[in-house]
Amino acid sequence: MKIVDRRDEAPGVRTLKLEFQNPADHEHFKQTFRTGMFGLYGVYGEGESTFCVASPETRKDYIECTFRQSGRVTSVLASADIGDLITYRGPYGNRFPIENFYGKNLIFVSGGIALPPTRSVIWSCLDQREKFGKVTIVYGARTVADLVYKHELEEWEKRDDVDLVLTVDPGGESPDWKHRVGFVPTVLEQAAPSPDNCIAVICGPPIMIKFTLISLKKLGFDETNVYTTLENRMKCGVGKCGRCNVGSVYVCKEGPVFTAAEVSRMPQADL
Amino acid sequence: MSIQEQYKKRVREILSSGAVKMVIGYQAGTTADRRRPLFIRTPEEAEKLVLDSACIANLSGYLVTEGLLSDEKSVGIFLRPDGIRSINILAAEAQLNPEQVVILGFDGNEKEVTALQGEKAKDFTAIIASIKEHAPSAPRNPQLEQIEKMSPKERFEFWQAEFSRCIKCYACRQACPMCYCRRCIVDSNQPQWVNTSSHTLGNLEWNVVRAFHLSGRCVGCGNCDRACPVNIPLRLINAKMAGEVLGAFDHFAGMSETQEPVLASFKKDDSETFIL
Amino acid sequence: MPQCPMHRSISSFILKDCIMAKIGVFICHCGENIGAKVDCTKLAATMGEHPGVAIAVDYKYFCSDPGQESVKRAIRENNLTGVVVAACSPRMHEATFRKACAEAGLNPYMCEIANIREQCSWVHNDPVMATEKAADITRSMVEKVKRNNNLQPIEVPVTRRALVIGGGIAGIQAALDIANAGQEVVLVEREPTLGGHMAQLSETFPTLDCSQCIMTPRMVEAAQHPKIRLLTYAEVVGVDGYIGNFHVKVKMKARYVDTESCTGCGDCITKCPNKKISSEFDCGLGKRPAIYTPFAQSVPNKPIIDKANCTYFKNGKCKVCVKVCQLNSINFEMQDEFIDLEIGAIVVATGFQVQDNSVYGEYGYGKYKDIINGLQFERLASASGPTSGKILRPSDGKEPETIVFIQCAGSRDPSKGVRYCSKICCMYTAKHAMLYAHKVHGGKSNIFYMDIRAAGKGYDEFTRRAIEDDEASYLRGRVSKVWEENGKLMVRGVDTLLGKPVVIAADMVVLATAMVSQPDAKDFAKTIGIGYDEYGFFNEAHLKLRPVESSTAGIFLAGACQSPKDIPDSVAQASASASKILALFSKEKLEREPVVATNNEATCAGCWGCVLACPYNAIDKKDILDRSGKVIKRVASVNPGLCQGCGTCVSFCRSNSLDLAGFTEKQIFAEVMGL
Amino acid sequence: MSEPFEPKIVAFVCTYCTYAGADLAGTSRLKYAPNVRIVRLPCTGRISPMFILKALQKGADGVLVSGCHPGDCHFTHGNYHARRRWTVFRALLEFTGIPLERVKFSWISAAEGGKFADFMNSVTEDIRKLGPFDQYQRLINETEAPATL
Amino acid sequence: MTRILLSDKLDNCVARWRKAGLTVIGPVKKETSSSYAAVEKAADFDFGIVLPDCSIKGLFFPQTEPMTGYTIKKQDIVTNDFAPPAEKRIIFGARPCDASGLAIDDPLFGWDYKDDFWFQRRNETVIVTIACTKADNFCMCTSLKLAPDSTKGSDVLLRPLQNNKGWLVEELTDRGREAFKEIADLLQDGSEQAAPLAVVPEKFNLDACVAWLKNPENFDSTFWKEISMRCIGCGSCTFLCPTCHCFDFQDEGDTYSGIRRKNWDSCSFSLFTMHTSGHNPRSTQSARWRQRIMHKFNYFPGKFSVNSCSGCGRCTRQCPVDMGITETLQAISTLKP
Repeated sequence: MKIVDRRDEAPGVRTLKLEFQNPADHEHFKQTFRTGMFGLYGVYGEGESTFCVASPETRKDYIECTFRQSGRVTSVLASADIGDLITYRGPYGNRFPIENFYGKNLIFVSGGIALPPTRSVIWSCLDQREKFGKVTIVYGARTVADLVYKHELEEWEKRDDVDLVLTVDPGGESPDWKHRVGFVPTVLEQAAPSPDNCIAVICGPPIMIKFTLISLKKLGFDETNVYTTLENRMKCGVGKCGRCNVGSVYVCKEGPVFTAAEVSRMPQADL
Repeated sequence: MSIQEQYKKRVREILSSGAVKMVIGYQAGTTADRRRPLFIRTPEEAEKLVLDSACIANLSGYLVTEGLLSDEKSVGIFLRPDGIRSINILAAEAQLNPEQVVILGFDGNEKEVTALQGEKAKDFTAIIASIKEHAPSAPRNPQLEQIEKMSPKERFEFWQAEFSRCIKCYACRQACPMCYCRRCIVDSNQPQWVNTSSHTLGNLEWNVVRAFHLSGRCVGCGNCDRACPVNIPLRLINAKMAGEVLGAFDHFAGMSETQEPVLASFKKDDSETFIL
Repeated sequence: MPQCPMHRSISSFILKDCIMAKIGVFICHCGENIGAKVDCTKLAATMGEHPGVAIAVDYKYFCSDPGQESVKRAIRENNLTGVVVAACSPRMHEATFRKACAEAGLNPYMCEIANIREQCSWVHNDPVMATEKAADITRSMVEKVKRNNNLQPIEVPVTRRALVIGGGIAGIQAALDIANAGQEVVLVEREPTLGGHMAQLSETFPTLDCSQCIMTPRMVEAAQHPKIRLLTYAEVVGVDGYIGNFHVKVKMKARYVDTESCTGCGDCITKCPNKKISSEFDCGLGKRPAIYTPFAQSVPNKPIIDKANCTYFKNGKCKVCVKVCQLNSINFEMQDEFIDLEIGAIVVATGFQVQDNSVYGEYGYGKYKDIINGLQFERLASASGPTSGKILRPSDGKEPETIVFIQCAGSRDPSKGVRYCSKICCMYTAKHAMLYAHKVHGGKSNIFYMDIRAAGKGYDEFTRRAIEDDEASYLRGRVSKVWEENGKLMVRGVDTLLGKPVVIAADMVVLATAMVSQPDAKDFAKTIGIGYDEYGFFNEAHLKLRPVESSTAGIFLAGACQSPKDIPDSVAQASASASKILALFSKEKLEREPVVATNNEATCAGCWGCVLACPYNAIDKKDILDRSGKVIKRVASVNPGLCQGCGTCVSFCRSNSLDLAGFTEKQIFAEVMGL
Repeated sequence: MSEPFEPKIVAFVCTYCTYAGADLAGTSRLKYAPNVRIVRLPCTGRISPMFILKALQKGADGVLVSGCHPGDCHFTHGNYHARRRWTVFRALLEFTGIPLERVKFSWISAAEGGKFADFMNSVTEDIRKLGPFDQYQRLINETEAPATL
Repeated sequence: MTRILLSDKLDNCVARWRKAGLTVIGPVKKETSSSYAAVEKAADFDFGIVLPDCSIKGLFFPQTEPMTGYTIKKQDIVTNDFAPPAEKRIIFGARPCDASGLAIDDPLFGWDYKDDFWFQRRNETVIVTIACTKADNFCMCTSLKLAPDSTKGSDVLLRPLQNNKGWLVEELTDRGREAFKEIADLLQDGSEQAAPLAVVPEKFNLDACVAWLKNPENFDSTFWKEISMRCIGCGSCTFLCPTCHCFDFQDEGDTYSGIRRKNWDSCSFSLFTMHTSGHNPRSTQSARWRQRIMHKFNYFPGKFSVNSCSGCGRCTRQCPVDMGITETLQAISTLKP
């Protein structure tokens, strides 16, 4: 795929916008991609890395992916420039069943670098805004600098039809920070969204997910109405290589999207 | 009283007195000639202890298991002299505090074992010194001598044949008390110095690099050799390197807790006959 | 693609970081220097095909202004991410091109030089092979530069205090220049007095003014300067640290005389019973007592006890000096002391020695008293010398009627002496002949020479004066033997201009001895960490462009410790060193090359082998604490201020946690894989 | 093979001595065999045994390592450390059957342009005589061929 | 009436098969190690080996396998995919447990995306197993409800004759029958008795163990820590296992060309599941050992209806610290469900 745009989101975090070179591949993507799915992005000679497709299913002309530069592949991807080509296979995995969300209120809870998968769902919904009820987004990061998609956060903040709650961990605020300070689960509890007719989509580091699930339970959410996505380490993407296993679940095949009910049936320690 | 009973008694004593929080020893294994590591935490558990000539594994690697010694309590451990040397090296390389290690020393041959007097690693200095003393004249592995006699080409073929079996399971590394790195060089992939694939080139690179990293550090306990599921005679390489380091630098690994690593130190008059 | 195969490439899109890079390759013809052997046009075409190369061009001279401009333009126009200049050695123009890159907005460390001149076109005959090799070299550098990182210079604080080692004319000059600019100086001299060799000289060429008359005021000025701390009879025994932050250990040798209380009255010197000691200052031509000052104008003018020759130290009896000293300044219990100094920059001005002429057995030096070397002649001719300036034969005190001067006694002689020219002998021999002519009327000087090298302001005129006005007789040729016959020294040589052997009966023979490095120069160089050549002269960072800097940052050279020099050259170099140091001291912080080691604390196993291996003690042990302050693990941590970037730690590191910026594992891996 | 065998040799040198020595050979216009490719490093202390293995993997028929004479190291004692490392690594190579004639070590100072040129010639000549490093090439080929069994 | 293959005909069989273009593979002993390796003549076989060091798995799923290669020239990238090998093979003298292991892994490689490397090799390889008449202390096929004469995964089963002069031939699949057609004339009819099978005592009650494992409460049992305390996290058990199948992708190469390879990996390695963030779901060795046991006897059967263990016992036999599935399951048997 060809890199057509790139953007720095936060220190070490970059977004690439990719366009298909091969029409057949693009056609396949258009037909199969639904929000929540992931892909394997690679560079020959270095390897492949798994990230979700951060762009929504309502915009299928391109793929956006956001990643933190950490390993061998991501550091090469981070150095890629507009016009460069990278490999891609996918989309793999299951999806957020957003047609089941029609007519419902939505609350998105996300932390740090885990906003990209949530963002795919958010835009998928916002692009057909009329089909949904109230939309609330709770997003937090360690520090102000670590917040990703800052330009979109601004956009959401300005929209009347979206409630955006931003927070940073205590100590991570900057002098001009005018949003909340506190951990995401705490802030979520303060925002106290009503569980009635509401779907929650949460995504974040394992520890955040764990406490957010507790908070949502406290708020009265039913486990079947809470969706999350597990970002396990994956290599093959087709249910063979064994590393994404949680219990008998192959996250790459049967996930990465699960309801909290499904997650609670998994061996918690392996998450 | 047999040595096993003596030591059982001592294990009970040091556990009940609180001198140690745990003793690492041996117990009976799946078959008659096998011993498996045993972790004794109560005086009662000492009953399971077995100490005989089949106890050959060097258990010192368990001491550097993350967190075991972090509470500053002592741990008792059954060690042969090679194991005690491992403790010295681990201490010299700042991986553990030798004061926390209570050594239940023993030595012996294929038939019987005898007790070694001492408690802390430094109590065994004289024993280790005498082993060093005898090292140059000690009987050498006949296979090692045979390999040394080969032409380089034959040696190359020999090792290729051996290494070709390597399946890159890294059991040698895991079994080795000296391989304590948090991230092994093969797991470092920027750049990938060592090919992780188990083609013969990758196998050669891995085994050469491991042998290099063990040069001057290997005490010859044979853990790697025994761990290798495809029976590559890894001990030969390491024994050869130990001999080289002893010959070239008079360095015998694990002499003391303060011994400088051979490759991090130098003498201005080190031999350099090979340098043109 | 639903069956998107995990082990299949996917239609058309594949790439690797190498292609992602945009490297510019600039191939310099260096006139004919490269162009004649390496087919630069072909090389540019080859490199243009290389993955990741955005532009590859060749040009006559890239180091020229238009050349550099074209590089800058190419960087801007092509958005280059890295630059490889295939040209001369990086030791020549790396800095030039890095600067050019910086000016074009590219991080200077994204520029690498492929050396296709010194290591390719100049050394290979076959153009095909040379071109092939040039391609390999360039390709390998392209691969490296793809993995280069943007580096920022490191700032380190500067201790604004200079150390000058050596109190001869070079050292004094450097010290005064620095001190006069208002910076602190510590001047260390290992002899009991300042002065060095220049204080021993009689008159100086080409003006024939008295050496001591110009020297001693400088000595006094240095000693009394408020910004100069003078440490005589002291030696630098250890230098640690790095530019801006040296830690220097100086040994203050015991003088056995308390210089604080001593007034330099000299009573002890006159009363000392042991007066038969050969004077070093007079090159053995005079005598001195066991407690002495080297010469009358010594600075400091305080005596010192020569322990080896002092009767008290030898026999435990005497103490005459103690008795006569009314100030109780004599202290036989005195011990060597060590002092530590914090220093920002160092001038090494340790001077030279004259060669031991006894290697010339055929000349009879040491066998015949009247064969002396040039320095001894200086003492004879000096008004403060053993003969009060009269030229007298050491053997019998008579005025010599004929003197033979032998030039190049040691210099330019690979067999017994040194290969190089000592530079000053032609001049001082001419001077000696003139002084002799002025002092001994009718004295006849014969000078055997090889070439007269008198390049310098007023120098050739000076030698001509010796020949024309003072009738020195110059014979072009070598002396083969000197022997004694009837109280005369018979000198046999050859006059190559006449083409016949000559024998001259002389009263005195003066050898123009070679200048050589101090006998302990190599050890000293190792102590302070600078390079030296095969003769023991200290190496400059660059013979032409950085002639006053040593290879170690922050250590500068002045005077004859670097190579044979006359006084003007020594003084010039000393002033140059001083100005370099003043430039260094003009900033509070110093920018250093960011080629330093870094440690990945996440993967470091904390074995601390690197701590032992580091030659600069630049690696510390560091505890990683959790939030409650408990030690989670202990790792190594590199102090970038101390690190000099040798990389010894990197190749030691078993877990591959250490790396060296500028020469990272990734870069070298790529470089090797690119070959 | 009709063409004479031209060995491929990789040299790892320190920048302060041997690299400068090579420059001196250049400025002195000494001619030597063009088979050697130099990798410049700050110090011999930086030269890790991995470099040598990788050079062999890249098909080098010979490897040279060279730096400052003992005592002359710009970094005071990087070369002493390197010397130990080489002693050990050489023994290891020898024991695994990699012919030592293919891996050479030398001290060449910045002043020894002549020695550098001579060394390049002699090593090239030696390795040319030894012929290509077939044994190793076999291993390299194996990494490129698909496993069949 | 049964058909018999006599040992002295084996050399001829090998020659026939080889002539027919088959690579003949069998248990071979070389000095200190034994393996399944190619043979040229009957004498190369060593049927005395209880079990070769490594399982048969590597012949179908090699330790390292190139998948795709690439070559880069300027901006053009040429890739070439490695085809699954078309080589026809016959493995003569496989152990029933090893053959079972292949059958166990078939559904894994076949679900969702069908791994053609695996199946190409499976389809092109005839597996002739020899029922075990010898077993050692580590063998435990019976505990896994298999037997020394299991036919699972085999194309032909041979039973050693009592007189040790040959084998009774039991053709199981078309593939097997096809291969034995080549040597049909070398077989003979006979009424010899098969030698008694090896006695492999049942070491644990599999059903009880599985029940215990399936109880979610036991997931966090301290049992796991106790049992795996001496585990040093080497991968040998997983690498030797006939059914372990985890793998990794590894790119090898340089600027100009390279290969993407599939290499064995192991759930015993701490880096196996490490996230880029540094979070490791299975951060302790006990968690990794639990995963291995759970995967074999709970998760895998949950998905593919078969235990991922064929009872070869290699995990214990070669374990440097004498651990293994046997010990763990034996210990579990003694626990309350």
